[in-house]
Amino acid sequence: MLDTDTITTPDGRTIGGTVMDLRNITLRFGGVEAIKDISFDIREGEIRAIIGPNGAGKSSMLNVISGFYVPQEGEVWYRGKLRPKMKPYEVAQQGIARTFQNIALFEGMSVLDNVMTGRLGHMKTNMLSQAIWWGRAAKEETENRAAVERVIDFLEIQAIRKTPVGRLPYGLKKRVELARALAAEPSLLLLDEPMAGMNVEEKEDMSRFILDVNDEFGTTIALIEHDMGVVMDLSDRVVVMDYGRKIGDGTPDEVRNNQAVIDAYLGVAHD
Amino acid sequence: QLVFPSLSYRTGPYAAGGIPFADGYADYFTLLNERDGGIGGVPTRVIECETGYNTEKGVECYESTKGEGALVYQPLSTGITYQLIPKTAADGIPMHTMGYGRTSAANGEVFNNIFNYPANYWDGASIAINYLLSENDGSLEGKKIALLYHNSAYGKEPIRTLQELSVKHGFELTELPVDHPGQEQKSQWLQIRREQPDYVIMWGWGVMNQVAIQEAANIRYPMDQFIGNWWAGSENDVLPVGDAADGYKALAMHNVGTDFPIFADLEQYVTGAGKAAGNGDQVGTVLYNRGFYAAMLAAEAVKKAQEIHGEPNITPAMMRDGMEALVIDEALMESLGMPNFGPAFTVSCQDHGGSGQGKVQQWDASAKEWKIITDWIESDASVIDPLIAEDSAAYAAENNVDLACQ
Amino acid sequence: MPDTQLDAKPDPATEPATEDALLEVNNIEVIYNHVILVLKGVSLSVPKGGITALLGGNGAGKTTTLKAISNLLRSERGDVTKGSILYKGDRIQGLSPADLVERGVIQVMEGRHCFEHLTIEENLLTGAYTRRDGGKATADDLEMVYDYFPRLRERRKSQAGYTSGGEQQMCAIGRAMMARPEMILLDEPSMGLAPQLVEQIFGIVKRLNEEQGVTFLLAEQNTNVALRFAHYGYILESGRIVMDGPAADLRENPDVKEFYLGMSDEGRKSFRDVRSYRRRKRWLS
Amino acid sequence: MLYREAGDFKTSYPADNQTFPIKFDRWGYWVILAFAIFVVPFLVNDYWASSLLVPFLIYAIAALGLNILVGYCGQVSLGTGGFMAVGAYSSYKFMTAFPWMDMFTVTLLSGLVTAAVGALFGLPSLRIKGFYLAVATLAAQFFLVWLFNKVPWFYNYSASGQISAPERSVFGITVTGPNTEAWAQYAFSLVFVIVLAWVARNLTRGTMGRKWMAIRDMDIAAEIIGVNPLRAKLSAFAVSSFFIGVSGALFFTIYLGAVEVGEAFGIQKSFLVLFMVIIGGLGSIFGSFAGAAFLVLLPVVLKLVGVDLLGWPTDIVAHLNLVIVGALIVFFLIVEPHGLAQIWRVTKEKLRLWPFPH
Amino acid sequence: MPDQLLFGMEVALNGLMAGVMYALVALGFVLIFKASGIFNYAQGVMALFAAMTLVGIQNGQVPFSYLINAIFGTDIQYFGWQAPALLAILLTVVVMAGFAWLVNRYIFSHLVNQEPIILFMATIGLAYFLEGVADLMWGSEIKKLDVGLPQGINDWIDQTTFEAFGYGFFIDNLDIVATIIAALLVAGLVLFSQYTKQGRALRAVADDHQAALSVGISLNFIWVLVWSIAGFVALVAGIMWGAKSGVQFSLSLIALKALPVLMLGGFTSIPGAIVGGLIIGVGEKLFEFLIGAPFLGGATENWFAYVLALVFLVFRPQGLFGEKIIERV
Ligand SMILES: Nc1ncnc2c1ncn2[C@@H]1O[C@H](COP(=O)(O)OP(=O)(O)OP(=O)(O)O)[C@@H](O)[C@H]1O
Ligand SMILES: Nc1ncnc2c1ncn2[C@@H]1O[C@H](COP(=O)(O)OP(=O)(O)OP(=O)(O)O)[C@@H](O)[C@H]1O
Ligand SMILES: [Mg+2]
Ligand SMILES: [Mg+2]
Repeated sequence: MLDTDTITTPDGRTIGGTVMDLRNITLRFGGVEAIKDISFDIREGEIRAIIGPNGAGKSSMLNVISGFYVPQEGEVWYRGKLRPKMKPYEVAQQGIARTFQNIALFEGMSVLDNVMTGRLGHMKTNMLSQAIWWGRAAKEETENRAAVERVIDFLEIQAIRKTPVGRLPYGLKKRVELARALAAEPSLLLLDEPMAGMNVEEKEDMSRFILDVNDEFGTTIALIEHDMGVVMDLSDRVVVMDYGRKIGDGTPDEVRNNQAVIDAYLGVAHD
Repeated sequence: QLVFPSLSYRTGPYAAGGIPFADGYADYFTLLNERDGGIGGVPTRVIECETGYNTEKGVECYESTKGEGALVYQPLSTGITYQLIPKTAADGIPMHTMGYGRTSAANGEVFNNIFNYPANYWDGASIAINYLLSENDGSLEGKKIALLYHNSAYGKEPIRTLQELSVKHGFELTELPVDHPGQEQKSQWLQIRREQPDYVIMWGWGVMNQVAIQEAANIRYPMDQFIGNWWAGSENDVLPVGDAADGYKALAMHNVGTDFPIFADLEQYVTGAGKAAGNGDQVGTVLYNRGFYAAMLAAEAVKKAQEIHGEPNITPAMMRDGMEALVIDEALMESLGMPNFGPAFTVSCQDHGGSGQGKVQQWDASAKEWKIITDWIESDASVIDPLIAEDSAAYAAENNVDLACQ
Repeated sequence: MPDTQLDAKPDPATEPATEDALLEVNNIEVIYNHVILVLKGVSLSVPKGGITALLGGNGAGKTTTLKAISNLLRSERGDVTKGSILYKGDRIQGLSPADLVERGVIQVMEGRHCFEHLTIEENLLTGAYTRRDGGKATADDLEMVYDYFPRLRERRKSQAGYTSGGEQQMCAIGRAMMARPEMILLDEPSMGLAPQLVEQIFGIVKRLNEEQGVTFLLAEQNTNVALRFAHYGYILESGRIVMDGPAADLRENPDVKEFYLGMSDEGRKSFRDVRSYRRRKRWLS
Repeated sequence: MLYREAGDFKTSYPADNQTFPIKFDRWGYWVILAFAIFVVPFLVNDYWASSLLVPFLIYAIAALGLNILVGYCGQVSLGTGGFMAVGAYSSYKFMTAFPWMDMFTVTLLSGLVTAAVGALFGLPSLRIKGFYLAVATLAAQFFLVWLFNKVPWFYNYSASGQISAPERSVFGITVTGPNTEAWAQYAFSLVFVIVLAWVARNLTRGTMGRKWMAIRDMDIAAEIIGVNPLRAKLSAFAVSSFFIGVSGALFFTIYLGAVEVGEAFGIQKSFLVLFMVIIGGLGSIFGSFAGAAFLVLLPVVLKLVGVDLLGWPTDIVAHLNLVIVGALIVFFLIVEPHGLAQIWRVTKEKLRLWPFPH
Repeated sequence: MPDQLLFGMEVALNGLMAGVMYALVALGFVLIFKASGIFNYAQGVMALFAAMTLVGIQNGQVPFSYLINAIFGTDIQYFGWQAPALLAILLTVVVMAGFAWLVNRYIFSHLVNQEPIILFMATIGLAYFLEGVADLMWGSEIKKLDVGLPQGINDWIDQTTFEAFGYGFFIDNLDIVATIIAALLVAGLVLFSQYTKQGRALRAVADDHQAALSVGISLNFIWVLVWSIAGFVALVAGIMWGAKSGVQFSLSLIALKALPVLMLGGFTSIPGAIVGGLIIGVGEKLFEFLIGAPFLGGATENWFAYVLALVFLVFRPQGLFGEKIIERV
């Protein structure tokens, strides 16, 4: 059964019912068991963090959600339905967008084109119409361009619009990746270490963007991050993984004081 | 000036065959210039253009040389020939495809300005069979003959003829295609070894030839039962195989060696004078002599044209007339210092194919030379002529050709 | 300005070599693809046996500086067009990266760059490529690396391409340690590592520095940690050094505090409370 | 100071999206186009048409097609020769089976047939990648050539397996066969080039092109963000093969008039077109033209200089030709690995900055 | 029909032998690919060049004589000595090493860290260049290559099998020699690449040029080394094939026979080249014997080799022994 009730977080935000429910997921690569029987859920409109030491299986979990890895055991429930076996692009078409830990931008294309690829799900004209670039195709291009420009403005990357992404420094690439994911107007956004390689100032900006997306569009966000400050400040609920197991799940405060989490991951209690 | 473009190939996969031919073709005209001051007092000029046996370059060469007053084209490639047949027809320039090209071009009514004398592929196939008939007391009944051919337009040419002949003479024909370039022929030769055909006829070109001869030697196939056509019978094909190639036979459309008076002139005026084309080391080889012979036929046609039109500076159209009126006989060849160099034949408006005669030569590995072992052998016109008529009629219909010679 | 020509003995008059500076970068300019000017006159000096931090935002040019030093720039179609780089008083611009490693300078590249198809252990062993002190020493060092990073020992037979981001980062650092260098150029070592591990890695840096006298130049976004462990810091913005000083001083600088450490006068702010996107840095005005 | 975008403001997204954002380029483009359409046809003679312009145009179409596949979609293919053969043989079959059909229809239909064949041979690309795929496409190359050589139906049972294009016309102007005027050959090819280049440009700047490029740059990521790899790859194979099929058809009907499959559409052709694409610049329309021009014109120019001007023996010139072309390829790559198109872009970028170096 | 079976066996055996010949060429590709990720289109031309150089040295031919003669109007062609085969082979190896050095110095050291397709392109340029140079240097006529390798049917096998089955199998002596040499080469190369420091470095370089540089691997050294070895392998292939068909242009086309082998065995695997060669050899010969020649009119080997490899690839996209293609995000 899916939980459709709304709950209220300690800091007073209301979050909705379950959007995605992962049940008893186990994922193996040959002998390596990357995820061992993990269950957790993601609720409408929340910011859900996944943390854990390196190699814990966080990214693998995200890959399971986005359909790139197919777990050997377990079920993925999305919006009240058991998700059948799906190709990643079909998952994307259901409104799930993501960014990647090792930046996966299309290096040969400009920033603008990269962000435009985020809109592919919204562009439907057929090839013939595109070939002659008349009527529908041109119109659709302009409309979607406008949507993309809004995202670009939002993320403040106007200046690099036409730059090939290959030339960008690491941090900007991360931002472009976020822009690409946002352009898809997803209902569930998965972020894999969006702030790695940024300094505090840039992390602040990034946090701002994430919070705004969440606030303004009500986008549900699942996020992996190693900066505890960011995680604790932003997220509504946190899952902690270690060696493929779930060792904690709850509000930031609960997690922070969980001894198992402190031992496995935090080292010292974070305030 | 009398311009003779030479679409040669001194590079690429068939360079080994292209070089001696081009050398011979050029040297003959050089000889005429040096010794006689040209033909009928007009000096000749050979424009060489490298095709690399590639049709596109062939077209480029054709287009770039035709404006220079080219009298006759000799492309030395079946592919380029097919390319140029319609073009030369449109431009009214004759083309001579000596022992290659489109066989049915022998029908001068349809192919008014294409000439393939003295003999064509189908003649070649028939000559080979006639030779074998003579070896077997006139009957090939029940014999097995394998055709090993270059899997291209060129290699496929003799198939129809041989099929007809196999019906006529009751031998069994096996067709063994070899893909370009033909360096790997294990399968074909294992099959030959299993089936032990009485004879193997080869329609090869380039590296395919020496690999075939090598493989034949490897399986100890009797060399004297292995006969190549005239493009599979040069020194290039047998020398790399060494002694094992001894006894290999091939067709010949002209004589071999340097044992002709004209070669003394050549030595005096050309090679000795350092005016030879290329390296100058090809004189007397089979393909050199072929180029030389082709040049001689062209020069004789020029003389004929000059004679007909009374004009030493001839045009391509006059050249065509000269070729159509060409008469080569023993006396003429004798006077040129090339006695018995090629067959005697006459060309007419209807018949551009020459006498269709050929000889058989055999490789002597110890002396490293080819020996002619037969006299001129006739081809079987009763089989070939209908084939030519049929094929040329089809071409005429497809391309709306108006018949000439009416 | 001196050109990029290789000449081993620099003119002492124009290029004074500080007594204890192991590495000196004098006013270099870097251009990518002949058109994109990235570094606009960067000078820094790294004292022997010190840990020097290079700080700065995204695209400031930290990576470029490190690559200019290790000469990996050439393979990115970048060029040092002005200035000079001295290592132990010798110009090193013309040397190949391999020569530099032989001389004791090794770089840990940003973004891990493990050899995907090699196993973790083979990756580590390639680090010892230039060493000539025998298999025993290499084996010992391998053990040392495994002791520092037990996680790697577990995954030693896995192809590096299939390990997690953090594991790859450990592998890259371990690989550089295997070369037993005198100087390590560390590019964002903390990126993608769990907090505990970040501490650990810096602990290792410190230990290597103190116990074995390895000199470090590290480019780091995690200013907080970097300034805790470094002795000296440079702050780079848009291809220029805008500030430098002993780490302790930098930590106290109000700008650094605000922009790099995320502290305001009232202590650490919550990421939730940051409201304005654009603030001005005082050194830019 | 001529070459500036300053003062050339874009006020709408379509304007910002146009092919030549800089006025000077736009003008240059129109001038060249006008020259090609209104001037060249009156100047060409047989030599210019059959040795330079027509092959250049036809190879440009093939290069455009292959560039879509290799440069935009990242699927390296060595089957170009085979696909050109499909175009050529289909056009031959259409021409002989339906003598009334006009050449535009024939050529387009040949393109469509090739597109279907190309998509079929594109199927393995779903599993096979990179150079493995490149080598795998050679299966198509060899198989198709073998097929056209072997099955007599394709060459209407002619004795030698050669096919020759009968005379056909468009609007009463003969465009195939020996009696074609040089300008007609040229103009007919030019029409296809212009239209197809325009189509290629449209396809590559829009949704389709972005899907292809996404697959090229990182296929897994592309799939995860919602690109259906099957459709993207097959559409690239189909579109690319359409272009290549058209060029194959023109190659046979307009340019050579008679071909033999192994010789005209052998593996060498596959390589040649691939070279054009890479030398010109992967993922660039201009590059396709530049590459085709480079490999068609350079050998001719070298030959003219060597043989006609300097009077060297043809074979030495031919060998030197190889040496020079090879050295130039390497030289360009070292100067700029991303092809002539990139050299052109960088030059423009410099020009934009000129006279200030940075 | 037992006859048919025997024939089939003979065909299969010869297929194995042919496969070894293909593998000899494929090995050169593998080496370079393994060490730099470069798909070396020029490998075939290198075989041609090596063989031409060998013959040229053996016959005491003056390099570039034709060019020299054409320019200076001289008439030189031969030095007038004949070098013994072994010495000529040694000298050729030296030439190939020099060639490797030049290639690295003037081409690949400028192309570090470029995409594979660009490196591939550079090898195409190199192939053109080398082909032209080879022809200018030694002339394009056919040359006979003779280093004293035995050729022709092996009588012992013929006899033995005849006594056993009543049908003597044909095995070419040259193929037997090739097999032995190939086995030695492969063993040596496998040892080299798996168990030496250089071997490991080689694989590292192929993965990531820049990272390899950063750990101090000298790309120059590795590449010169590998190209030299590849040059040596090319020479071996050139000798074997040259003995079969004479030395001329078409020798460079043997590369085409090596490609399916390469893809089947995996671009990065030395043993893969051999196994792939054997499978391709047997596969294409048997197909031609059983289906091609009787039903399809023959000459199917060229495409069948590729189709066979393709089928394998659909199941294993990295070839039988190739390194797994890492697909991760
Ligand atoms: N190969 C390249 N070609 C062109 N420009 C480049 C290239 N590499 C880097 N740049 C440019 O150089 C500038 C500095 O980049 P660099 O990678 O040095 O920054 P960084 O300080 O390391 O940033 P980060 O913290 O994000 O890694 C950036 O603006 C970037 O766009
Ligand atoms: N495709 C794969 N094949 C084999 N092993 C894999 C694969 N993907 C992940 N693993 C292994 O599974 C474990 C979990 O990896 P994952 O990338 O999910 O870690 P992570 O939690 O994201 O770590 P990090 O914080 O370092 O990124 C690791 O040990 C990794 O080596
Ligand atoms: Mg991860
Ligand atoms: Mg950086």
